[in-house]
Amino acid sequence: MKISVQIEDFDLGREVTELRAHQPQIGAVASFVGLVRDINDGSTVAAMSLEHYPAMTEKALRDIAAEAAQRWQIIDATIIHRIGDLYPTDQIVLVAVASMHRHDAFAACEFIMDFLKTSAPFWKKELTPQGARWVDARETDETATQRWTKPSKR
Amino acid sequence: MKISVQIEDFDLGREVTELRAHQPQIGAVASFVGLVRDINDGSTVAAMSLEHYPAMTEKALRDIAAEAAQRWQIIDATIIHRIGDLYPTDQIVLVAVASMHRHDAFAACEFIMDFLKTSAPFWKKELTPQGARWVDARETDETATQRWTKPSKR
Amino acid sequence: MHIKVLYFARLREQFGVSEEIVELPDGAVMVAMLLDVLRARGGVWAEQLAAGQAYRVAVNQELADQVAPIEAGDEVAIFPPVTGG
Amino acid sequence: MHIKVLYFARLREQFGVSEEIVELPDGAVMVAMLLDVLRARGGVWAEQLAAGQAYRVAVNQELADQVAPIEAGDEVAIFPPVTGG
Repeated sequence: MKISVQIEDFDLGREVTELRAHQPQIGAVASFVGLVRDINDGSTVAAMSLEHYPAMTEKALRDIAAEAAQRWQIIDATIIHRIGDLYPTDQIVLVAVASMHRHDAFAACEFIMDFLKTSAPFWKKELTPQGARWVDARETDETATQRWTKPSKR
Repeated sequence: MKISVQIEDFDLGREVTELRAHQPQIGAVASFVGLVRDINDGSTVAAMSLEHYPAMTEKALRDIAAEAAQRWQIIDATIIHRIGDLYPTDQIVLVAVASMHRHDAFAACEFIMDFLKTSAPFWKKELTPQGARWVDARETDETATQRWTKPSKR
Repeated sequence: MHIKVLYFARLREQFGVSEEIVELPDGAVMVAMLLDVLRARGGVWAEQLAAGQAYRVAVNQELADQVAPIEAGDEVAIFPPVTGG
Repeated sequence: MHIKVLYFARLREQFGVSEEIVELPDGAVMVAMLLDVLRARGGVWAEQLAAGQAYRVAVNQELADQVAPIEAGDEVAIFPPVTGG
């Protein structure tokens, strides 16, 4: 399990290659990349600053990944979240999950993203023409998390 | 929309970079890579051969992608499926979907994979110590497709 | 009328043919009638295309059911359930 | 007893402090009691930590609710709902 909170950018292709290395039982890799959009809530975004709670962040991500590993058959996972100053089209977050079969990889990847959005201590501040503003949490993110409280069934 | 049926391998990182190019409104890219496993249904797999129905394949993939674009807000998508001889750890299929928000990207990506599994004309033949065998369709793939017949709701 | 019929994967191997031209009566014809003609050959044809066997039919590269119409010049493909991805 | 309290993001800016040591009565203490002490400062503290305001509390780097126990040496963090990803 690779968990990293970093200022530097990441390379999706290289991360997935490393996740898969020497694991010929892997049949499926689902991955997600979150990006800085140039427009959010109707305003042009010139830049974004990501603050976090250093002592808690990695632990929170590790707990989310461990919970996903309890719920689905996963072989390995990678979570990378960037901090610091980011600009439109920059990569913010990567979640990649390897498993034998695709349903586990998809479900675990989406689960990790949903919980990261509501329980990993990151905060975004956007620079817009109207000034700097802290991004508000979205209610849809809470809703997305809550749908996982029931066991996932096909 | 990039649809490709090819013998050659593909590069996940490069494909996602091309999918994202010049689209600063993209906030989310979900992707899936399917791989040849060294063991399937209890037998060691030494090699796999992928046959398809050339006149139909690309059209079937395009129809699936178009259906996904009807159901979710997606900005662009890439589907690549390989044919010919493949070996354990080789990449078989790539589906990548770009959208503004993550739920659309995840749902469309999984939808495309589920329908590809039941309606794109590819057939796998495996070489095992017991000889060559055509892979049987899995009932779980039919079930996975059927769950999309109801409109997707959060 | 003449219909071009294609077979793929396991069925192609079992029938020992990948493509043929099948002669059908002119006029309104359904997929089911083509299947009857093929089954009437007996042997592996009757067996593999029997009711209850899992196979799929495409007419002009689109998945079709037994009552789908076919006409002169159409391309019909018969194949096992797909297993790509 | 002394509790280390951290603030993040919007709350850090509004309180004008990122970290402080808060003095609480010894013994069994809950998160709610720390919040009462902070609200008693009035002004932006009373306002931002009022019932109905959206904020989260972590005790020793784990999300916690109002009845979670805290003891000497614990690290408590107070922050807005998270917005990463």
